[in-house]
Amino acid sequence: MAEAGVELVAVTKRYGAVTAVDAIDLRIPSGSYCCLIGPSGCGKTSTLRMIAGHEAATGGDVLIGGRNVTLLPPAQRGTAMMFQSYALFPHLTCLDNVAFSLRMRGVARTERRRKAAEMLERVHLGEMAERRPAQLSGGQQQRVALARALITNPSVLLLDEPLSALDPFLRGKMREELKRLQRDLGITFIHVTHSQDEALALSDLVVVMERGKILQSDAPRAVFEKPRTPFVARFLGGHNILECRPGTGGLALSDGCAIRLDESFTVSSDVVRLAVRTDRMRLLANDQAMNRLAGEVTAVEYHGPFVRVGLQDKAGSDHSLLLSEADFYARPVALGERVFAGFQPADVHVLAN
Amino acid sequence: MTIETGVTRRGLLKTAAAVGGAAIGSGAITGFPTIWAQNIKNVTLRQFGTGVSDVNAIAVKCKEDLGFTLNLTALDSDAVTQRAITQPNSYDIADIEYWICKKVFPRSVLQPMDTTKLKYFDKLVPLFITGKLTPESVIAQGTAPHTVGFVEGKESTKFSKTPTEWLTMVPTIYNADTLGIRPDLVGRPITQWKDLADPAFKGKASILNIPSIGIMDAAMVCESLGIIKYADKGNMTKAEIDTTIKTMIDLKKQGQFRAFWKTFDESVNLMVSGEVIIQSMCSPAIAAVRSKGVPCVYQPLKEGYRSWGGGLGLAKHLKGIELEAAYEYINWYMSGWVGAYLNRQGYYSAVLETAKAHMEPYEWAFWMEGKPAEKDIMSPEGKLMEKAGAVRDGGSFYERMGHVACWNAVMDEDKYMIQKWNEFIAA
Amino acid sequence: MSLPAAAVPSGAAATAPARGRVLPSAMPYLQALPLWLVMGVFLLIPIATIVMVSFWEDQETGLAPTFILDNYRDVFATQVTFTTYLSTLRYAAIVWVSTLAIGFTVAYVLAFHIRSTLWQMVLFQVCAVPFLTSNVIRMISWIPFLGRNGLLNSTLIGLHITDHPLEFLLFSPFAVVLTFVHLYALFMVVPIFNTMMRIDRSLIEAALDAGARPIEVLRHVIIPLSLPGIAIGTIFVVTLVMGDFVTVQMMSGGQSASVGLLIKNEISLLQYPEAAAHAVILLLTVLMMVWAILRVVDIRKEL
Amino acid sequence: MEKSGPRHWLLLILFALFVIFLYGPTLTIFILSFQGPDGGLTFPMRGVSIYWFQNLFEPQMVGDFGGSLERSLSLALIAPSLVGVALFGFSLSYDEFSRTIMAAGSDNTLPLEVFAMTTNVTTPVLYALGSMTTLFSFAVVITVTLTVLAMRRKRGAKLAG
Repeated sequence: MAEAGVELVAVTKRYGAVTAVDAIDLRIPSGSYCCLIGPSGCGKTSTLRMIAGHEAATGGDVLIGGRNVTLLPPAQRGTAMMFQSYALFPHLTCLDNVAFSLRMRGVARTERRRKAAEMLERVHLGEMAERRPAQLSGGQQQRVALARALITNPSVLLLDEPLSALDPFLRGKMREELKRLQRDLGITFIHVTHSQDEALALSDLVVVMERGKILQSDAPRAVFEKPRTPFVARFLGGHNILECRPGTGGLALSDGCAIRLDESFTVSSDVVRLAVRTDRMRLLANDQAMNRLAGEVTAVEYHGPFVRVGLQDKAGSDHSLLLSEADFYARPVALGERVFAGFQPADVHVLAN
Repeated sequence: MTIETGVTRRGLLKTAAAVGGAAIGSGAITGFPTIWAQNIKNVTLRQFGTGVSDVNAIAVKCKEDLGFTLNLTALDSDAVTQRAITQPNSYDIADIEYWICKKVFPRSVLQPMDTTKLKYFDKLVPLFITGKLTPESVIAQGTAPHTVGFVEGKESTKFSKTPTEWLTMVPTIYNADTLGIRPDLVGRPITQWKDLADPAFKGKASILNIPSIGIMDAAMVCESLGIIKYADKGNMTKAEIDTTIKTMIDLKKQGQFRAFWKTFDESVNLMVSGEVIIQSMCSPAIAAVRSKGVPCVYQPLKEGYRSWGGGLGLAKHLKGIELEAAYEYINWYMSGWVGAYLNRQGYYSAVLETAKAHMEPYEWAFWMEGKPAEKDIMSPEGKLMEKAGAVRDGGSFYERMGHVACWNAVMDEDKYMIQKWNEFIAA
Repeated sequence: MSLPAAAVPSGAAATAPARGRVLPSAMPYLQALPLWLVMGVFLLIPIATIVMVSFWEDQETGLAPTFILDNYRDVFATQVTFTTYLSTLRYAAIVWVSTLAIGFTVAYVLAFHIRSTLWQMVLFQVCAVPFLTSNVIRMISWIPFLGRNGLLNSTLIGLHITDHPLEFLLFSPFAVVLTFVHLYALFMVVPIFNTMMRIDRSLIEAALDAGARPIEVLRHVIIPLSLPGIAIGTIFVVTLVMGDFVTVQMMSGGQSASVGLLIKNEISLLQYPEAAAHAVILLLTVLMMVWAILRVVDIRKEL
Repeated sequence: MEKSGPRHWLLLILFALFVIFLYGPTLTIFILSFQGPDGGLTFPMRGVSIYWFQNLFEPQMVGDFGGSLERSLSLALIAPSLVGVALFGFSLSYDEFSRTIMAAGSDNTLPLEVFAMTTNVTTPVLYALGSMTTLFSFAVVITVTLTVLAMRRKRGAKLAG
């Protein structure tokens, strides 16, 4: 199996007047697990389909393993795709579904059936070989689809929202399985999802897209800790966004509270947006002059290990605090109470506009 | 017009049965003539038949003259037979051919007609009474109308060999068919039925594909070819049927026929379009071809004509005021206007005298006497049919109807005949 | 055609126990009753009548309700029955192959090669409009087109492609087949188009992804998944052709036989029992063909 | 599926040929229905006029189509079109004429009327009827399509707004 990285150079997709993907550049290292994430309509699926070859790029180049595949049909790209609906052939048995691409490649019947059976064993569906897809559960269908995609030893596996049709329990199990498989096979996985959890849990590389552009591509921890823009911060969640203005001696919130931070920054506009992780904020006993947020409690949610407290500041923006169970019950707050939340300068991250 | 006239005695047929019928008829009417005349306008008579005589103009004129509504349905002869037998309640008056009558009447769907109530019975062409046009005539082969024209009594369905006071159908329309040709395309004189089988017309000949009529055409051809001599073309033996069909199959296999026609319109179109240049045809179809500016001749042949006739029968279910209306309608039908209408189309009406009264002398001379047209001859719709000076093919009424070789017929072996005919078509 | 009836009771059975009425077991039958009544009155009773009459005896004055096998014996005794069935089956086969090829192609183009649903709709209607014109008119409109002096021959002669009119165009088996195809092609297009529109487009991408060439996509994905539509279209076309007598008679110029024509000729001379016997055999033949089609293809998904 | 390239165009051409095949005879009868009063059912054309279309709507002429158009034609044609379905049923109902002959009661239905025409009408009035039917069907289809389009646009506008 050829290890291959994927590289997109100024790849563009236009449908008539609508630009779905706008000249994106992206380099996915060989053998990595990459998640494309973004709201619906952001261009992530189009990007995936252009890599697969099911969609012709309007402009730019797609390189796989250093080879320009922009004009090649899907089967010659060394990729395999797993479809959101699984796209199993309803008229074929599981075994024949898995053996389909071998058949297209002219592999002899006994040989391809043997290989397909092996692959089915690998996804623990050996005994379902002679069943039709309609006779399988959703999770089983997905594993057949996975087996079918993998049978040609692709160097890149493309997954279009593979877990969206599963229930939460199965989703978790499947997630683990995907990750283990990727590690075992050592090939590149490119996985489209709209779930932040999935992206953070699975990937080596998270690519956040919006309106046909890549906003940020980074390791999951980097993306989460240092979102580049307010959109990324909001989309990934777990961040409170504070709007500040440059004042005398630094930044200040609209209520005048000064903000101190460790990061250096350059002021490029009137408004500076800061991100502070929800789990890095603490409720204060009293007001303090610096690095605090004032607001009214709008929600208290018990989540087991932690409690989420929702705040609304004077300007009407909503924020959240994730407090450990112990912290919260040490000093509980009630709905409607006016409270102050403090944070450390080291936890303040400056966002680009 | 009311029906008191039905009471008039006739000299020709006086049997005991007539008295009862007349009594019922007159008794019903005389009491309430005014109310009667009122009510009869609400009657709707449903008539069905082949297209030739079920023309809308007749319904319109009927409404005008009699006040009641005539609802016409035109079908092909197969469908007519079916409807007559299987849906006797769907019609009041059946306009059918005599050979169909032979199949229909025994099935008790029609009621015999009381001749004493028919105003013009005396004036019917004798062909329908005795089978002879003139006293010297020979009775033609086949289902001659007079053989199925009468039944033995009021309730009988058994045909009478001699005239009685109970008529199965009132004859209305008849004619003699022969070969129609395109004189511009055949290129030689046509004199006999066997000319249809001339290899010179290979792929350009046609015959009728209604089995019981087509077999008669085929018989005319076979006899003319000298292959066979029939005892009665209208009632062949199995062997005769075999020979006839075999001859036809041979002709078909040699590619003699372009097509077989089944409806009036098909025969006209085959001729007009030049697909066929010689085929068995009826006189008005030939007129229709000519009216489109295409030369076409009704060709009298040595062996004579194949003739057909049709009439009106009363549905069994008719009674009371509707029955009276039906009689009134039939009397009106024979009173001349319709006869003239049919004559002008090239058919013959069964009551010549009244039709003559409704035609111009020059028309009568042209259509019935075979004389050159003094003026342009117009169709009932006012379309030019023949220019002044033209002479009708086949000559006068007597020349045509006097040379009938056979009538359209139903044979005793008709089951076998159909089987063989199907063989012919499938060959 | 009895499939919808079978579908109803089973559907009703699924809902009835949940209701838990007094007579839960009778409910499905009760619900299906109107359908059975309709089927009984308009289908079973007429057919039963035909079967019954086929054993009756034909007499001058009408039908005699007896039980004789003569009518069937007559049917099988003659060579013409076999030649006619052969000829009708040949028409059915040729027309089936032609309408299938045309119908499949047309449906395929509509379903997979027309970009917008609007255009799909418009073009589908364009195909459907001629079918709103009377079959008889559409049939006879071929005659001036194909005739000796018809539009086609004039054009061919005008273009010097031929110097004498082509006679085989009209009143020939060719004309019969052509007219059948013209009359019934839509009966193939519609069901196939229907099934094709239901094919998940990602299946085709999956096949391409697996390295299938377009022809292989057709063979391994589109054709197998269109089979129910093909089967329904086949049933339509085959039954229509098998039962026809008007088209064969008009377009062959009466020179070709069909089973329907055979029956019609018998009816025209009021030989009802013989006609009934023929009809029963034709019905059985067609039913067997339909049964064979249903054995091969499961069309329940479509109904 | 690829929607360009030679195969795509070949298929579109095949489709176009099918449409021509469908409309060829209709075109023939359309032309023939414009013959003069002497016209027949076949070529060559005899004169050019709209005589047969007028004829179609005049009562009292050959075969009363004025009446039957009002009764059966309008019902049979317009009702299903309004409902919008019944393509099969309607098309088949024409074919039913053979069965109608066997089974119909005393009222004349359109199939019977048409059949009667083929039996004894040798004039292009039959073609005029066919042409009218086709044109009428077209009008209905166009109207329906435009309506659907308008509705779609409206809904689109609503969504956008």
